[in-house]
Amino acid sequence: MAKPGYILLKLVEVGIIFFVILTALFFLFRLSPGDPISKMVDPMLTPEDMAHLIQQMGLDRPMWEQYLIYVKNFFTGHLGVSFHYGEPVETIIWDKLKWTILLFTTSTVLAAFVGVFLGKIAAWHKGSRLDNVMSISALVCYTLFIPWFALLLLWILGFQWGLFPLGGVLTPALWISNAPLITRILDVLHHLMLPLLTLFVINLGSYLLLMRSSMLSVLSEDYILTARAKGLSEKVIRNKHAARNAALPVITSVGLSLAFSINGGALTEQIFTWPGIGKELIFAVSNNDYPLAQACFLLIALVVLCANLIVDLLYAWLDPRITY
Amino acid sequence: MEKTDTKNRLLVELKQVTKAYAPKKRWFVRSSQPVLALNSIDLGIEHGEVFGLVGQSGSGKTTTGRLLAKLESPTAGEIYFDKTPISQLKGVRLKAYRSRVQMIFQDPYQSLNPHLSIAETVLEPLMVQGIGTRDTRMEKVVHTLDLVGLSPGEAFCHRYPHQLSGGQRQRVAIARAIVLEPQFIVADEPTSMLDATIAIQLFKLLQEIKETFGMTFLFITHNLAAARYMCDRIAVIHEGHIVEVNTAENIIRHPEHPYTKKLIKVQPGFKYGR
Amino acid sequence: MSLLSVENLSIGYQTKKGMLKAVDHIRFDLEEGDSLGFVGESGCGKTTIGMALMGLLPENAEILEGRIRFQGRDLVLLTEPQWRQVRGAKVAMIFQSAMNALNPVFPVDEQIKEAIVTHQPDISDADLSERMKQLFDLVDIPLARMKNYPHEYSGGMKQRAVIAMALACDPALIIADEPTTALDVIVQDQILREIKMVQQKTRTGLIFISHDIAVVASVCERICVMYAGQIVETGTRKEVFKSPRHPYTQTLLGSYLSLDNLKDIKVPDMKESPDQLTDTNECRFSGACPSCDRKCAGRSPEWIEISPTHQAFCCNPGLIRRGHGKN
Amino acid sequence: MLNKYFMLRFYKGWQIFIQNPLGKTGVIILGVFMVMAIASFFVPLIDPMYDPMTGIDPDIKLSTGPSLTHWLGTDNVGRDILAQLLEGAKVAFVVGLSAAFFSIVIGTLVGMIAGYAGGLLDASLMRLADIIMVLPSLVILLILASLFGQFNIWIIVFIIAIMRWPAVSRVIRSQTLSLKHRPFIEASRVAGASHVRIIFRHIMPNVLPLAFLYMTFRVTAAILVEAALSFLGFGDPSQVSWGMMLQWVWKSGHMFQAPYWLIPPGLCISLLTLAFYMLGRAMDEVLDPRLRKEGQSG
Repeated sequence: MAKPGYILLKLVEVGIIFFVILTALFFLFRLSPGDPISKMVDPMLTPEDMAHLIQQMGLDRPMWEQYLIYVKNFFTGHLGVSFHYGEPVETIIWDKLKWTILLFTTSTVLAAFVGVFLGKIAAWHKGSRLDNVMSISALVCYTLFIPWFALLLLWILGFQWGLFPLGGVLTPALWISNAPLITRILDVLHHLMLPLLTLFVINLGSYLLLMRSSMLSVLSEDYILTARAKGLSEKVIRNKHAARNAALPVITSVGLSLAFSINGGALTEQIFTWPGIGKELIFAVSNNDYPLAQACFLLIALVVLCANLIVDLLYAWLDPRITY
Repeated sequence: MEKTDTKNRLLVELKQVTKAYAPKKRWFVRSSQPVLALNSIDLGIEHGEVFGLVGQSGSGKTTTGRLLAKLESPTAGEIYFDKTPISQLKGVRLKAYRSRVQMIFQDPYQSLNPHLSIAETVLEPLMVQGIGTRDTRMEKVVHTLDLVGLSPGEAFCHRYPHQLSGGQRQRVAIARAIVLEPQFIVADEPTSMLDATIAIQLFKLLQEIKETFGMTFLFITHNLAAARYMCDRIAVIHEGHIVEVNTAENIIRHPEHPYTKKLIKVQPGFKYGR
Repeated sequence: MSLLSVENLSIGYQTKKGMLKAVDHIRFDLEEGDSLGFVGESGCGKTTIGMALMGLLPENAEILEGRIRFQGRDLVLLTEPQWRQVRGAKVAMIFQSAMNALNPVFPVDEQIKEAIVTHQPDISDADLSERMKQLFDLVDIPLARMKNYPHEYSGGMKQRAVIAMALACDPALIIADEPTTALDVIVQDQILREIKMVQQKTRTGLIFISHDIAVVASVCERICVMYAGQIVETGTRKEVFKSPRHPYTQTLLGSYLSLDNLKDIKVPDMKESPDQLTDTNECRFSGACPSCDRKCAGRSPEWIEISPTHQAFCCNPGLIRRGHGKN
Repeated sequence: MLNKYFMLRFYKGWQIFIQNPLGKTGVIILGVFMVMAIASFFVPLIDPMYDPMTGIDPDIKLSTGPSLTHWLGTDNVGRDILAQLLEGAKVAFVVGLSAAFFSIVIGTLVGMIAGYAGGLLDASLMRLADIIMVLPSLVILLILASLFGQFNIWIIVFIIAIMRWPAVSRVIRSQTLSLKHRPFIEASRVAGASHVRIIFRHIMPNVLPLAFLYMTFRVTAAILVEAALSFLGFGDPSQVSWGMMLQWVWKSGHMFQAPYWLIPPGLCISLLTLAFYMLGRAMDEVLDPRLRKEGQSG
């Protein structure tokens, strides 16, 4: 379905929002106490390297020139050099991004599918025991304190029962030993299980509750009555006529709740030492590695915006009423 | 008594009034052409008459009423009230205009604030216009409620809208509109959401009010029969154009415009055959 | 034997204040190919009757007593799977709010096909598309618009599509519940003609529900006037409109503004709407009745026959037989 | 503003609410935490040893399990866990309620003004809301903490409030939009009422129930964010909170050894947020007319 005008409009929107965030971040760095050079340039460097960096970032220029150089540097991919790693931050974060995306997409997609399915069932049997059990469990999942839940999983499933590794993303020995690809993939999956389970449970609750209430409001629509009047079976009404309409607002909320899941994602990565962007950000912030923190933040903002864009496009594709 | 020509007896006059609605903007960009609700209409309403404006949904009839109540402003053209142009009214003069022109809305279930008691609802125009003292205002409210058939007025004062039927709510809305004793009332489909037996009683009430206060009415409706029952003159509006203006009897008996003819033909009635 | 025969039907709603009798001991018959109109004001129970005939009463409603005999079986006794065989196939409904009666995310033709395929699972593709063509021709929607989504239709076209959906399986009975209320008079006129034409062409039984007496008069041969859950007068179109006998029918006709009866307008003095919570045999209209005298109080109304086709439900046989009320 | 109809609705709503099992459970759990928060003021008075921050049991230098003097045990420097838990309840209430209150006030005002004014003001405010809404609040707090150093609890509360008003203002705005063209508002305009009068006399009473509903959800969010921040070590260092207790247990490496220390703080956070959320859900059912619709014939 071609809706080029709509897609273009959304792209422009995302571009503008990102630019605002980029600008806000620049001024935050300049407004905070301490001079920008000590924030962006590692004091441990040799004087020549320092001079080079200062020159590259324009830190000795007036504010507005610094801003222009900052924007230019961002688009050419020069985000500074990490204090801790002593490497350009862009190379560090690209490496981390894939792990975050792996964890995020799997948990979100899984939770969305299961949540939508269960929410549909719960709404259909509104007021029954099944509905009560599911809704209350979903509420509990939704309000669980993520680090605590993660620590409990780690303690019980990882430490006590020894089912899963206590952290990291792969077993070093396996990777040095040149094992076959399938073993390596299984190894990553093994490490993935606990963080995935954490994020899945947390997200599941919100999707289930959303789908349930969306489904309830769709079930009171007139076209459901029409479907009944046609003599359609309850299953067809539920799965075809109600669920499809009810899932639309849930898709929108996936985008809106992304900020929420990012919070959870960072905490989960931190506890399971999953080498993603979230953990890197917390590390950078704890160690005053400003260039790294800034880059992580911008990348997270970009990921959130892109995910929102994808969600919007998905919505436009599924809802025939949206035309531009 | 000096002889007055028609022009001087006009209370309300619309001159080439156009109203265009801009489509929604996103990021300050318009995506399509504006919609013309009213396309350069001319209309005159005389002192003391009930003027009917008949049209289908989307014809611009409600827009006309809203322009007169100054809920919206015309895109082009000018509206004269008592020979004064109203588009530039501001501050004190706008407030004075508001005390002279009131409106009755369509939906009795949405035209009263559920959080205000009946007395508070009818009191509000007096309060914002700063008329009377606390006691005289209350007296006026009770009196007005009696007048619209909610008697005894004291008994209704402390009730809330959810305790009233649709017909009673619409009576409260009428009381709110007449409590300032305005010169001109815009009644926008005041009975279209009510049952026929209730509607006819409200029509009677409006006629009584008109006779008591000598107000001028703009009666907006989709129902030609109701317009004929209520009005002295009728204008038929179609897609933003006034297609025909005439006395009520002449519009029905000798329609000239094809649209009016069609409207009369499809009006449901008891034609027993096919 | 008649197509539909409703005997002694009572339906109640469970509310916080108690059982509200929305339909109270209703009886009527409908012959094959005949049309029957129900007219009454809001809250009189006319929509509830329509829903009961479709087996689609809301959860808090309950059929208290009575029978609905349709094609020889009692619909009241049907189980849900049995109902699904009837709904859409033998009894179909045209709903009040056509604007929302179509599912926004499916094309119109798909939604109509669905109705056919559900009841004739082994229909061939060729037969199906042939049937679709017939239906769209019948309701005057251009075939090119078949695959459009509902939001691309105008209000009138949506209502036509809903009519086509109701006709899809060639039902023996169609229930139309205020099918034109949301439409402009010009479109309303077209849709009413449409319904009447289709009904006569297909010889389908029609039950037409409306608050607008004139609309009912333009479609139906026979009329039932309802008040507070009861039928108060029934007769042919001519009988009810030319010589209404029940005081309520007279009030209703007297307050109806149409272009041809301005002189006959009588402004009623109606008071509170009746209390449908208490179970009583007394006349429900007595509180608002212009002809009610003291003799009525405490008496139960009964059916009074004016002609074999024309009856009224009142306590005052003299009044009914005499005709025009007090005057 | 708090007129008779409001009180009537409140009373009726409360009756439906308290019959709702979710609402009842929520109120009971909240009651327990309330008692805990109040108790926190008295515990240090019994013995300075029970001060949550500085009260170190001289006999214990290690983390020990529950005993008669320390019902839930002590942490690795000998501080009483129960006392810390009670103190945490107080902090959670203060943080949750005040952050929620501020964000509701901002969100309601912005929503009403944007919805009522429309035009450019509406567009700019809502775009701003959109931008803030997509930003993860914890990540923002982390970045700010790294730039400005450790925050005290009130600055954290303030930042959470600033991060969390957009969702509220969106809801209030759409409610205001639907109210704005209701005849009763327009009738008030036709009578000559000022914008301020219309906003506060006609719109506000109609959006307040919704604002209260959102307040319960905001409380939940605020408590979770503050706890997460403390857990990561960026909380107010002068204030014991549940999140900080979890940080201590984790950082000191006791998480696999001292379940009596690991379980209570997290359980408290989860239960308190659950209680507020239950309250919100129950209120939602009270406010949602769809769920109360009674069958009506037509």
